[in-house]
Amino acid sequence: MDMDFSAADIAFQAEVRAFLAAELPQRLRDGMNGTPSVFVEPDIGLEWQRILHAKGWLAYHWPVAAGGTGWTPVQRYIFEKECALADAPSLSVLGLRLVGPVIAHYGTPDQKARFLSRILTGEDLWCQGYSEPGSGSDLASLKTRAVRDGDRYIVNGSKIWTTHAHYADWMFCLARTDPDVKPQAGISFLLINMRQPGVTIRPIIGMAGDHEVNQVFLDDVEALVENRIGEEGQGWTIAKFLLENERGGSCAAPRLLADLDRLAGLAAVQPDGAGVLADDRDFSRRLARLRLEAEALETTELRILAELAQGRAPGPQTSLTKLVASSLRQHIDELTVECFGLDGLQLVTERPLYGNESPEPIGCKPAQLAMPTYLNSRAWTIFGGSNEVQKNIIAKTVLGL
Amino acid sequence: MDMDFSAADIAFQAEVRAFLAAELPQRLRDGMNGTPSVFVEPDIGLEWQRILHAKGWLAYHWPVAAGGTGWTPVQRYIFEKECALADAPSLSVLGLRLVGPVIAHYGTPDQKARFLSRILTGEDLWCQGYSEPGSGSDLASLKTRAVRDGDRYIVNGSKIWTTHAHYADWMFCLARTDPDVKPQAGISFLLINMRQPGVTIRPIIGMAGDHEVNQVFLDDVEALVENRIGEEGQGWTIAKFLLENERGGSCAAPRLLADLDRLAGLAAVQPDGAGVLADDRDFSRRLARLRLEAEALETTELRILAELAQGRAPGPQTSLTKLVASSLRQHIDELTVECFGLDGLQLVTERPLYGNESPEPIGCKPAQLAMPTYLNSRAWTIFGGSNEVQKNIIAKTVLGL
Amino acid sequence: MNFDPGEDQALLKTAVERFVADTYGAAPVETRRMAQAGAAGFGAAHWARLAETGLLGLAVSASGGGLGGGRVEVAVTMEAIGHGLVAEPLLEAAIIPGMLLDAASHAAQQSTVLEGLVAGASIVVLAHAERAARFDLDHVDGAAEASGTDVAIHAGKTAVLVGGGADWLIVSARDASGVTGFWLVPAAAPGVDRRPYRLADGSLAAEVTLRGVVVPAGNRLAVDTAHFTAVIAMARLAACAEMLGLMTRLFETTLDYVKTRRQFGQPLGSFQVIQHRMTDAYVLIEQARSHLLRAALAPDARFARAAAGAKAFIADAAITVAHTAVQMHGGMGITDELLVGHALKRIRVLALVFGDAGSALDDYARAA
Amino acid sequence: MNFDPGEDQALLKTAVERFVADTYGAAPVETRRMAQAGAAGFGAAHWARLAETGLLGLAVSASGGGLGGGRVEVAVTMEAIGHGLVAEPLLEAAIIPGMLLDAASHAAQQSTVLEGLVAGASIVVLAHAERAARFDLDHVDGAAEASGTDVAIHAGKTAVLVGGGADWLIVSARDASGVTGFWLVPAAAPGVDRRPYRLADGSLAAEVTLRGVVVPAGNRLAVDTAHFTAVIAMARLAACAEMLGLMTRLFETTLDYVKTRRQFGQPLGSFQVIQHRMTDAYVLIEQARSHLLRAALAPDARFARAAAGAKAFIADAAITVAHTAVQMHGGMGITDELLVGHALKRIRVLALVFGDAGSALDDYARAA
Repeated sequence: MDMDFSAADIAFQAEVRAFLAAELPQRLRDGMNGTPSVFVEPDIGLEWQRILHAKGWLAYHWPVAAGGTGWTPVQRYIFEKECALADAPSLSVLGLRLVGPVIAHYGTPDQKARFLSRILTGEDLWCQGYSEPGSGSDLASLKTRAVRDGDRYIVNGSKIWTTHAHYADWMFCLARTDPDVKPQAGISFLLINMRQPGVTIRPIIGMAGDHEVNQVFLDDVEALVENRIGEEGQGWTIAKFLLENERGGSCAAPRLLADLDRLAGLAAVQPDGAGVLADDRDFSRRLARLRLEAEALETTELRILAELAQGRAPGPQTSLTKLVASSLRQHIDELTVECFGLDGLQLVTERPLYGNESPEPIGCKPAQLAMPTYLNSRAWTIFGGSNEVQKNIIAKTVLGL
Repeated sequence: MDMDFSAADIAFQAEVRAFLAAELPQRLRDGMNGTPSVFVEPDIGLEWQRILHAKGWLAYHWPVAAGGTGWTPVQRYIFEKECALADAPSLSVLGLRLVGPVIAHYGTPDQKARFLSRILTGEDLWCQGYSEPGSGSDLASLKTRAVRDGDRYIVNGSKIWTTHAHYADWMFCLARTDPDVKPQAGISFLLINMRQPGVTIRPIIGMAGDHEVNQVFLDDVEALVENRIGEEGQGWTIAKFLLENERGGSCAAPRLLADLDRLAGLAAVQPDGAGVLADDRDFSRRLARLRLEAEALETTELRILAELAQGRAPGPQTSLTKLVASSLRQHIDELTVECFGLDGLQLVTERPLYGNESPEPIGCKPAQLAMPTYLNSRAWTIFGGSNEVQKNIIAKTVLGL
Repeated sequence: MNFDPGEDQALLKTAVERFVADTYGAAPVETRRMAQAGAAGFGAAHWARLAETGLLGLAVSASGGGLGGGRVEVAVTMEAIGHGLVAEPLLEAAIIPGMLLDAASHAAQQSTVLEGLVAGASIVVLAHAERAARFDLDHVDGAAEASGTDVAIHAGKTAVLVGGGADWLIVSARDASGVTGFWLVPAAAPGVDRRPYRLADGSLAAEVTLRGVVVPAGNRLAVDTAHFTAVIAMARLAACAEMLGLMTRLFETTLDYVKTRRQFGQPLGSFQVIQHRMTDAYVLIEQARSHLLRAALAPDARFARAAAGAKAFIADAAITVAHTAVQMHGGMGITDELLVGHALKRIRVLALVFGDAGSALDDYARAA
Repeated sequence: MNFDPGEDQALLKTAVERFVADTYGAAPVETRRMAQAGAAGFGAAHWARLAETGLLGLAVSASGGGLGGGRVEVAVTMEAIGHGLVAEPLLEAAIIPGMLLDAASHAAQQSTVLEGLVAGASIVVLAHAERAARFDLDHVDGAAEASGTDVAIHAGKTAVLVGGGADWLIVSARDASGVTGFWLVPAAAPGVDRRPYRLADGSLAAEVTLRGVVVPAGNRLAVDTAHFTAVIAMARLAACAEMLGLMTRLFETTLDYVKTRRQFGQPLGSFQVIQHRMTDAYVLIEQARSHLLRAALAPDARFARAAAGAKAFIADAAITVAHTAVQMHGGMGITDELLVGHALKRIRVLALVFGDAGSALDDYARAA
């Protein structure tokens, strides 16, 4: 048994580190650290995407034929870990991780040619049309209708929790093309141009004032048949492919551990009576407990990685890492608010909080970020399958209950 | 609004205190404090019962006509609180609180004459035959059969979790007298003499080595028809009466608060490096949190008492106090184990732990009691309706879910 | 022993509830948003109406021109204010400064300011917290230097609640003997540097730096340590009551939501895990109410300790209930559109001011 | 990176599991009870068999006559021991004294004692804890006074694990320079006052008072602070592994129970609250396993800290899982008839020795 990377992997790690040291601008690191919400804004995200694309490291989840890197699971993990430690902006999952692999796998040659490279260049930004008001993650109850009309579909319905719809050029959308078959069978996977009449975007503002998600109304919107992925009625299958593709190795712990280091550093300079907060035994024990949870998660992620590296399926352990990482994220963000005492109560709604024109903090910059980060992180245990749903999955698939 | 007792109640409180100071022997107080399990042994319990009976304060849950005190709910609460604070032995609920009121309410004059006074004198000890192996608290699935044979029933079956069956002269027992009607309708409430052939008692030893509960096998056991309470088939109704009678005001907090005081005193003399454990901020905060929970419970109990005093029904708040008191009991007993450090690990199985012949402790007497008390207190969230069942009740009856 | 409100208390409750119904009743979130867009961070018209009903003088003695409400009255009022999601700072700009000025109302100017406060004409707030103090309410580095019949105050105050739009500040500082005193300072006085900022609950706080601000020595309030302790205890009680109102509202709205919202073909509330989580919240709220009553009805000598205990318990309980409400509401819970998020944010502020749960717990434990 | 046991480790695991299956397999609770009724508080025949398989020398170097097992071997073995509910004190009477004696095996007598230990002929245990120390492993008040070629030891030791039936004690005391040393003391030596008592797990510990017990100066082991720290780290790792085995066993037996036991007409395991509680236990166990692996595979320089962290995490997790198992089993869970209660009691002991969760957490935090 060992927990060590191979020599080749260590060399790869060094290569990634050197690349990040040389090519990741401080401005982007500051942008990442100055973003209290889950997704970075395109001004930051796209610049980082261009740098990675130039290096050929952008589409590392894609097949090699489609421009992927051919990395092993361990290399992917190393890349993500080093990016997290270097405060690299998070990459938009919508085009790169979700629809890209779908088009690469199910798309026609023409579709691949038209869409894939524009994802990599950032010319096209994507959003996801899955959730609907009232349906949550229950896809079988999907209500959006697409009616065939010659070489196009006329789509009517509404999608919700649509991340960055206000920036998106395209939506990949599940719509019901046949209402008369059983619920899962009548769904198709359509690509919809967002820049057309009938698409209305209503911003949904988060508790901290951030605008990340939207409700999207589709009123007699056109989707060309040539922009349908796969066959009519194949949407359910493709949706499952996409979800499974979203899984695989998890790499949440490195960022969580880095945030805990940061928090320990901040506690060491927070005044607390005659001393500093870090001397408070209650605080330091709580911090240590979170660190223990994060270290266990790191090892759990490595155990899953070792399974993947041996070609075994990671299985529902991804529900476990999602569950642990989400709760941990929230507990860290809560303790961070507490760290700053009364300064932790400030909440500015101006954005962005990085760059020269960002508002002056009360106390220090991290204090300004604490409350919005905490408020936004309540989303972690809700989206992408709530904690309750993850536990249902584990109980059913792992425990057989 | 006020939280004060009336002048009359304060006078009553003084009377109770004076009585306890004068009449409750130290030996019984030591016996109570030296008992790590839920019920005290008869040697302690019966002596206290005789003292109370002599004073006329024993049957305070019974109607005045049957020998009750006629106390108001507030007086009952005051009596129980003062007894708890004085370390009075707990009274056996089986005869006094459970079957006594049933006989007083449903019994024939002959039954009352034969049974009630012997409960008060302690000549008869009782046990309860409700739970059965495999049925838990699900009374409708009761399997014990009683077949009529002239002026008697022949009873066959098995009862479990029978507290103090090994001391009992009588069992009040639910048995199925008619298997052909719907499950609740065919049950009767029978009094069974435990001193007869066919009654076999198998001790069930608890984790700490205590013998409190038993499994009781009834093989062709005789129950006289004249010892049936109520009509044949009325058992379900009587069982409900008994359960409701068991409810009413709760008085758990005074003892919990007294135990927390004791724990604080012990922590103040436990060595911990250069100082004492009470100086440890983590420990003292945990202790303070338990105290806050117990103080809230005390007020919650007083709020229920105020409802009762005004003749309103206490409602399902009794589920709430059961839930809070049980968890609190366990947390206090856990913290008490921790208080003693390594001394808290000792576990003697000899009994009793009071009196001249009790085993010498390692460290101090409270350290010796800590582990068995903790182990036994795991029962609090299980018996009398588990925490899960209490939450189901609240969700259904209070929240309407 | 009686936990029902008395006749006057019931009337007071009705009056506050009428205010809430008339103002925040129909659209609490929108009303709150609009009120907070005002210059002082709350609704001027609402404030005027509170003045009319006399509520700004709730904790001011009758001789001081107020209602002379005690602990129970404060608790009853603030619970209704919390339940209504009211943005107007009754705690920060009426109860606390009212009690501080009331004690000192022998001085003419202070009486005038108190009259203005009760009438809704002046906004007066306490400027006490300093960054280095963290949650230690006794820690004051600000200094007041005597200079003839004046004093010159040097102090750096943070998280001055409702300080963004205040007319008057009550500033704590140490006098020449090292004793902490409280001085009434016009917010517009030379040397007062005020930087307004928003707190999580949308209110307009301020950082205030006083660089040798000169006020007459007579501006010192007749507030000693014991009186300040009593004011803090009352502030804690009021914060607890407001949190209890918020928790109750969160619970009601969430219970309603899980009963009507369906998922996987059945109401959310039919899932046992949801049922138990709602039950946990119910238990916390009942226990929180008991603590509030305990503090409100405690003998005077035990009030400060009971208020510290209530604050420690209710701050944690309220955050837990708010997190439950957010989680149960799913995606909608994390938006700014429902009252859920607004209640969470207000609770976050109330939980931390006048000592966070941990420091209140230490106060409570020390006083044992 | 590879978390599968290597070939030798797999063989070791198989050997331990065979021992468990042959001894405790059919009736673990009864076997445990009978074993603990033995004079030393565990089964002499089992101990002899463990000696035959070489397992008593698990952590002793090959040159010392042992298997030369490292951290992974200790973890693999102890997890299986825990899973089997084995009463024999491999941790207390083999791993710890083995490592302490191994370092010192240059001295002839000590070699003999070590041989006896590995052969199962002598029971040797560490007598280190003192009441005043609480969980501070550095706190030693015992004193060793030089007197010619002998030393006289004065010390009061408590919770000497497996001390009730030990032949030899390794006693810590401070020498004339105040340095903590370890001396090999025959349990039967004059001046050794030993009071055996049972711990929660049924094992036979002892309070030991040494009143001027004279042993040759050469009985001092070559164990310095660094080596003792390493032994404690290994003891913590072994305790963690045993707890993980116990947790796993508790989980398996409880999962089986909730699948088969019916209440209100359906299997317990069909209730969502039970499902989620079992899921919580599953997550804790997986995270605990990760901590064990992390400590077992950490670089040497980080081992002590990782072991402290693992102990802090796993002690709490194991108690939580055990409480879950008791609660899920209902009435049966609180009896002495099922393995559930026995596992809880052993976990209680393991969680507390060599530093409780809190003190291990402090060790971990300090070493950051």
